[in-house]
Amino acid sequence: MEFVIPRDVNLPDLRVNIGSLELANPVMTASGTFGYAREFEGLMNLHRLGAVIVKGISLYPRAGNPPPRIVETACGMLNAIGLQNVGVDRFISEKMPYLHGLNIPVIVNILGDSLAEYEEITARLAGVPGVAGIEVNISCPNVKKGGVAFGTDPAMAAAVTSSVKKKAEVPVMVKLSPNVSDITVIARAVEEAGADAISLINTLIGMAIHLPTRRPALANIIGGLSGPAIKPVALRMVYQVARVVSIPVVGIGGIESAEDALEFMLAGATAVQIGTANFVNPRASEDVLEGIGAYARAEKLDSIRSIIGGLRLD
Amino acid sequence: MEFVIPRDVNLPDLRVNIGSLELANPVMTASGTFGYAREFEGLMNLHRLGAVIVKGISLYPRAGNPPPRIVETACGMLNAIGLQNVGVDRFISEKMPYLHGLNIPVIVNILGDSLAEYEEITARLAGVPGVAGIEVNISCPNVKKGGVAFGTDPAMAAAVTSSVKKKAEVPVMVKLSPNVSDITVIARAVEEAGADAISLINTLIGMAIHLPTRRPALANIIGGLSGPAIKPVALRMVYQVARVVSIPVVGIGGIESAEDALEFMLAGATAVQIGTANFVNPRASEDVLEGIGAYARAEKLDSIRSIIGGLRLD
Amino acid sequence: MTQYQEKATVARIERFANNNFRLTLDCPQIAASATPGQFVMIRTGLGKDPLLRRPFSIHQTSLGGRIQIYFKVVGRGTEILAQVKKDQEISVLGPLGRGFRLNLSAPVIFVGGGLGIAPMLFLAKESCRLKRSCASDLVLLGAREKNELEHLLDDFKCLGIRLLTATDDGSLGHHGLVTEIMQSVTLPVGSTVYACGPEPMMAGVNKICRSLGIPCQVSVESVMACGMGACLGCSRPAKDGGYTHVCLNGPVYDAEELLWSL
Amino acid sequence: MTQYQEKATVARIERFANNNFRLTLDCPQIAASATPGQFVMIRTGLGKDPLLRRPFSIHQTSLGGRIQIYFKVVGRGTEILAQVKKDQEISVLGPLGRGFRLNLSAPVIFVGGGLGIAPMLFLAKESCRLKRSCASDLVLLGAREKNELEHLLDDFKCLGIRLLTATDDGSLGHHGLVTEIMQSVTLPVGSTVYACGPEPMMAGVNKICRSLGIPCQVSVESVMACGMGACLGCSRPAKDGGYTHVCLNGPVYDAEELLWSL
Ligand SMILES: Cc1cc2nc3c(=O)[nH]c(=O)nc-3n(C[C@H](O)[C@H](O)[C@H](O)COP(=O)(O)OP(=O)(O)OC[C@H]3O[C@@H](n4cnc5c(N)ncnc54)[C@H](O)[C@@H]3O)c2cc1C
Ligand SMILES: Cc1cc2nc3c(=O)[nH]c(=O)nc-3n(C[C@H](O)[C@H](O)[C@H](O)COP(=O)(O)OP(=O)(O)OC[C@H]3O[C@@H](n4cnc5c(N)ncnc54)[C@H](O)[C@@H]3O)c2cc1C
Ligand SMILES: Cc1cc2nc3c(=O)[nH]c(=O)nc-3n(C[C@H](O)[C@H](O)[C@H](O)COP(=O)(O)O)c2cc1C
Ligand SMILES: Cc1cc2nc3c(=O)[nH]c(=O)nc-3n(C[C@H](O)[C@H](O)[C@H](O)COP(=O)(O)O)c2cc1C
Ligand code: FES
Ligand code: FES
Repeated sequence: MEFVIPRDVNLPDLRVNIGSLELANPVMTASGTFGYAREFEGLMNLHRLGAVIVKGISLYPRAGNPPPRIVETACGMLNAIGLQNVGVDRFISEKMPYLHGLNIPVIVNILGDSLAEYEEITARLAGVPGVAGIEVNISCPNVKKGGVAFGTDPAMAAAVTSSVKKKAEVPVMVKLSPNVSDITVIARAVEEAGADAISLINTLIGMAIHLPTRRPALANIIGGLSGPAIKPVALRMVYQVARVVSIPVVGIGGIESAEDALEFMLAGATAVQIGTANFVNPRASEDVLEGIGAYARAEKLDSIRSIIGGLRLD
Repeated sequence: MEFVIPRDVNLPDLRVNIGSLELANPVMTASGTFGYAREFEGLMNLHRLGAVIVKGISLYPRAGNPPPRIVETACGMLNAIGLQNVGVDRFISEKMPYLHGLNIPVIVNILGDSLAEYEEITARLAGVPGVAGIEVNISCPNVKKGGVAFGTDPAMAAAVTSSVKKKAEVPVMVKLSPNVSDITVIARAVEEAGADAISLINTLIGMAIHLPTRRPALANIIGGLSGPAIKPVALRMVYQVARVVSIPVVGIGGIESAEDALEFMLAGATAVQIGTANFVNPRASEDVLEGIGAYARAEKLDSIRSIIGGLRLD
Repeated sequence: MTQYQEKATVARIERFANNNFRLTLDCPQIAASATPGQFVMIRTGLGKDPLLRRPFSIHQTSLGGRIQIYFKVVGRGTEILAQVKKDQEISVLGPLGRGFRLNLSAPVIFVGGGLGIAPMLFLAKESCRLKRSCASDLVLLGAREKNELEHLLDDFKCLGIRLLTATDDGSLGHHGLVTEIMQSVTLPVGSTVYACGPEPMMAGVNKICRSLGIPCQVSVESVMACGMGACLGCSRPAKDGGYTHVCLNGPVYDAEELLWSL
Repeated sequence: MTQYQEKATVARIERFANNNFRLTLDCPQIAASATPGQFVMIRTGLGKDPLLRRPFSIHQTSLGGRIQIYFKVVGRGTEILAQVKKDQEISVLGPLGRGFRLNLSAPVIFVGGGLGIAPMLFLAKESCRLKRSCASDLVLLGAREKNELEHLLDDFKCLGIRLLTATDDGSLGHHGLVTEIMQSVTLPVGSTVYACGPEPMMAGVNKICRSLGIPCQVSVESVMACGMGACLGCSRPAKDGGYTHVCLNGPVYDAEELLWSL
């Protein structure tokens, strides 16, 4: 799929490739933290994004969890949204037209509770104008397997990947769960199953308690931890995974600034996703993008690609 | 083993039991964050501690890692001390006499790179005056098993536990690593292997990069994340483990205040350990202890034990 | 409905009783486009902790490009906010949410309880400015005690609307709840009620309105991360069985759309 | 060696050139027990981020129970610290570490570079107070430029010790490094050298002292979490092949105990 990528010669070359998908720059928005992009149109220039990743889509609409769904923690937040979304059909009819009009790569984050569901969603997204890639959220419970998350078992993770690849007409990026003993095992499994790229990390499972009421702060009791607090864990996992796979790795976790993003790229990330930071600063992704450009200029880099995995270990 | 536990009738009853070991209160200091206690003698009243847990001890002295060993992160810190310690023999001869003199339970945190080493350390600690308990750090790499951490495999975790139990004359508390897919599996394994208590969490594995130099912030590249940032993960794991084991659970992770400690107790912890907070406020453990007492008084609790696992879920 | 992220300068800080504060902020774009019932998300500090913005109703706007927020210190964020210095810059995002739908032909009753009085001033001012006459309108304000109300009264009085107050301790006006006043006075036929305050108060107001068969709009709260529809964190159960998102569909609702426990 | 955690009141804030600041803090217990070369750990904020205390050498103490620190803004913590207000309370832990071992019989040379000048003032004052005569003593101060030095000179001058300065840009004193002055002057026989500054400077000073066969004490830095021997984070390779802990065994060492790259 082709995009008109502005290549201003005065600007540093920020282009990166995620499989066959070329991005104008390495900055994407993380699923579930950027709505369907339209929410941000008045607050930043959406057309500058390397790619936009939308809220996770399931086969059928999901109502999500009862409130409270979010609670703030030290340098982070817990969320238990419950994967609320409009379902793939309404997504295609109601949300894609606007997204397509942005003329930037749209990567659709998908989720399911069975292999069949992942496969069916992918099939329905095939050929939809504007869909440039699919990000597979494997942190969801596998109903058939007693609710164990697909992402915590190499075999299940591989199975989801192949199911999606079978039907996908665009690059497939598999998004890993950090709640595992050895992230490299899962990463290798999805690479062998045909993933075109790997993104990580999804949220760490956490919990908060409201002492005055002696109740869980979230109605769902447990939730996903995100924000600056998890950045060290995310950076470590990106570093570990980038060393064992040969497909592009996309870094996610607590990225607020260009410095954060550049650290992930040094650790081996080809691109990054901005999540929770969008809530604090709606133009965080644009700020990160500008900061990366300024860095490339200051360091006189021919291309931002030259720092990917450039961590100095000597 | 008997301790003279002051039981002032005007004070609320804060006593808790860790296996056969009775503590005057639920507040302990976390291994590696309180030196050998003496460092704090001028800054707080050591005699009030529920128990003191000393820096991890190995069979032979360890020099530890080259600097930098620590770096601050968002609401937390990474450390790669490299388990530097004086070795069990010098610990017994040089450190225990002072610790014994404090007349509070001393729990010795031990580590090894083989089952034999864990067993031998335990044997040497047997009968040493003042040693009231042993905390087994299973987050260390198993050299024989290619360096996989004992704590990430149920069988290895159980094996370490039984080796230690074989030689231990005091209650054995096994300290779990949070870097696993399912903490309850490990918890059940060590309980079946005879652990008298479980403490969690140890640090999350993380990494930081110093952008100006493009180098890892730690000489060891990766390190252990601690502090308020990890509290939500710790609280979640304590909650999960307390529901599946019948032995006492000791909560650790980002505890800075009495409120934090009480939240861990509501989640199911019988006691807590104060770690990184000791660096920020050397009398943090005493402050937490006083705060718990004040809460018990304000809430008119007959005993602090009544709130253990008292999280309201209705 | 355009929104702005502005670096607002703190123009004035007023400290009232019981840890209540009123801040006057210079943020021309937000001030110019705000309507009554809308809110702003404010970054209380610049560090990473506390991380999230905090939502506050717009208490007043001025033609001079200023807005006011009226808040109580209840936790970390509001504690930091209470310590801002004059001329300090803070990041304000807004205006956000759906405000009150003004009924310019009917007699209106404004009911504000505690911090819920915050949006009522902006609403009453706009209503008076746009309506042909406010003669048959009524403002009902409730609080715990006198000193939580008195410093706000002048702003309402100068609108020339009939004003009644209630305090829990009887230190000012009716000794009891605003809902009790609401029942004691005879509301003009065909009136519309706007309310904001503690949940029980709004539930009570709604109950009265239902019994009188008159429309009632309420402004409700919810925990929020983004305030702009991006996180789906601010869900609240709706009458229809699904969830509504307070930052997008609210914070102002027809009371009938929501579930009330009373 | 007792240590204290004191709530210190900020008595005075001085802002110098190039983001250098000097704070005067009221902390009687620490002031009374501190010796030259020791340091304090300061909590820059009360929140959870930045989490750890920051180490600073004690620049001066007063009989009035005050201490001074002299620091440069280089990151988050020092940036916050530079914004403290007069009379604000901050938590100070100290005095920490092993200071300089004073040689009261020998002629002494004090060498301070950049922020390394901080501990030198306290040391020079104590040395002058205790020695029979400072006639043959010498103070050598180096910095990038004039305005980084001038405001500190009076404090040293009033001690009546011979003072020589060097600046990288030649705007004050010798155009170059302090180590160059050190080589140009003939040091009295049997003198002792105390130095604090950038690693290359201390390495250079040590090299000169080795060649002259005179003793040299240096104050070094390291990242620190606790500052009191509890975390083992502040390790630095020692001559003997092992590690030394700067907060306990240091920050002042006989230069010979350490490894130098020059
Ligand atoms: C649309 C909107 C408009 C608002 N307008 C105003 C206004 O005009 N004036 C005003 O004063 N406030 C207003 N609020 C409320 C205000 O946003 C909060 O008071 C503020 O966010 C508190 O932040 P904090 O950091 O100080 O407190 P926090 O530390 O965030 O805690 C806030 C309070 O909530 C309680 N709490 C936290 N978590 C839970 C839980 N899980 N269960 C039960 N209680 C919990 C805490 O005990 C504490 O008392 C508004 C809220 C919304 C959504
Ligand atoms: C015993 C002792 C005494 C001291 N006395 C003084 C004094 O009197 N005056 C004074 O100004 N300072 C003194 N310092 C240094 C001072 O403690 C630091 O400047 C301060 O802690 C910086 O904190 P910060 O949060 O502002 O900067 P941080 O954000 O912590 O970063 C500090 C600086 O170190 C750099 N840095 C961070 N991590 C790394 C890394 N991994 N590799 C390379 N560089 C890194 C950063 O780029 C930054 O420039 C002393 C230090 C010690 C140990
Ligand atoms: C409110 C919220 C909703 C999220 N929803 C999704 C989702 O639907 N699908 C998904 O793969 N990740 C989801 N995430 C995870 C983020 O995409 C991201 O992986 C994570 O938040 C870590 O990045 P951050 O620290 O920058 O936020 C969500 C995160 C948050 C905070
Ligand atoms: C500097 C440092 C050293 C530590 N050393 C040990 C150790 O030797 N053995 C051990 O079991 N845990 C060790 N820990 C982990 C702590 O005991 C504790 O489990 C962890 O820090 C989480 O608690 P906290 O967030 O309160 O610090 C260390 C932690 C820190 C910060
Ligand atoms: S607060 Fe984020 S969607 Fe409403
Ligand atoms: S800083 Fe903690 S031991 Fe030196």
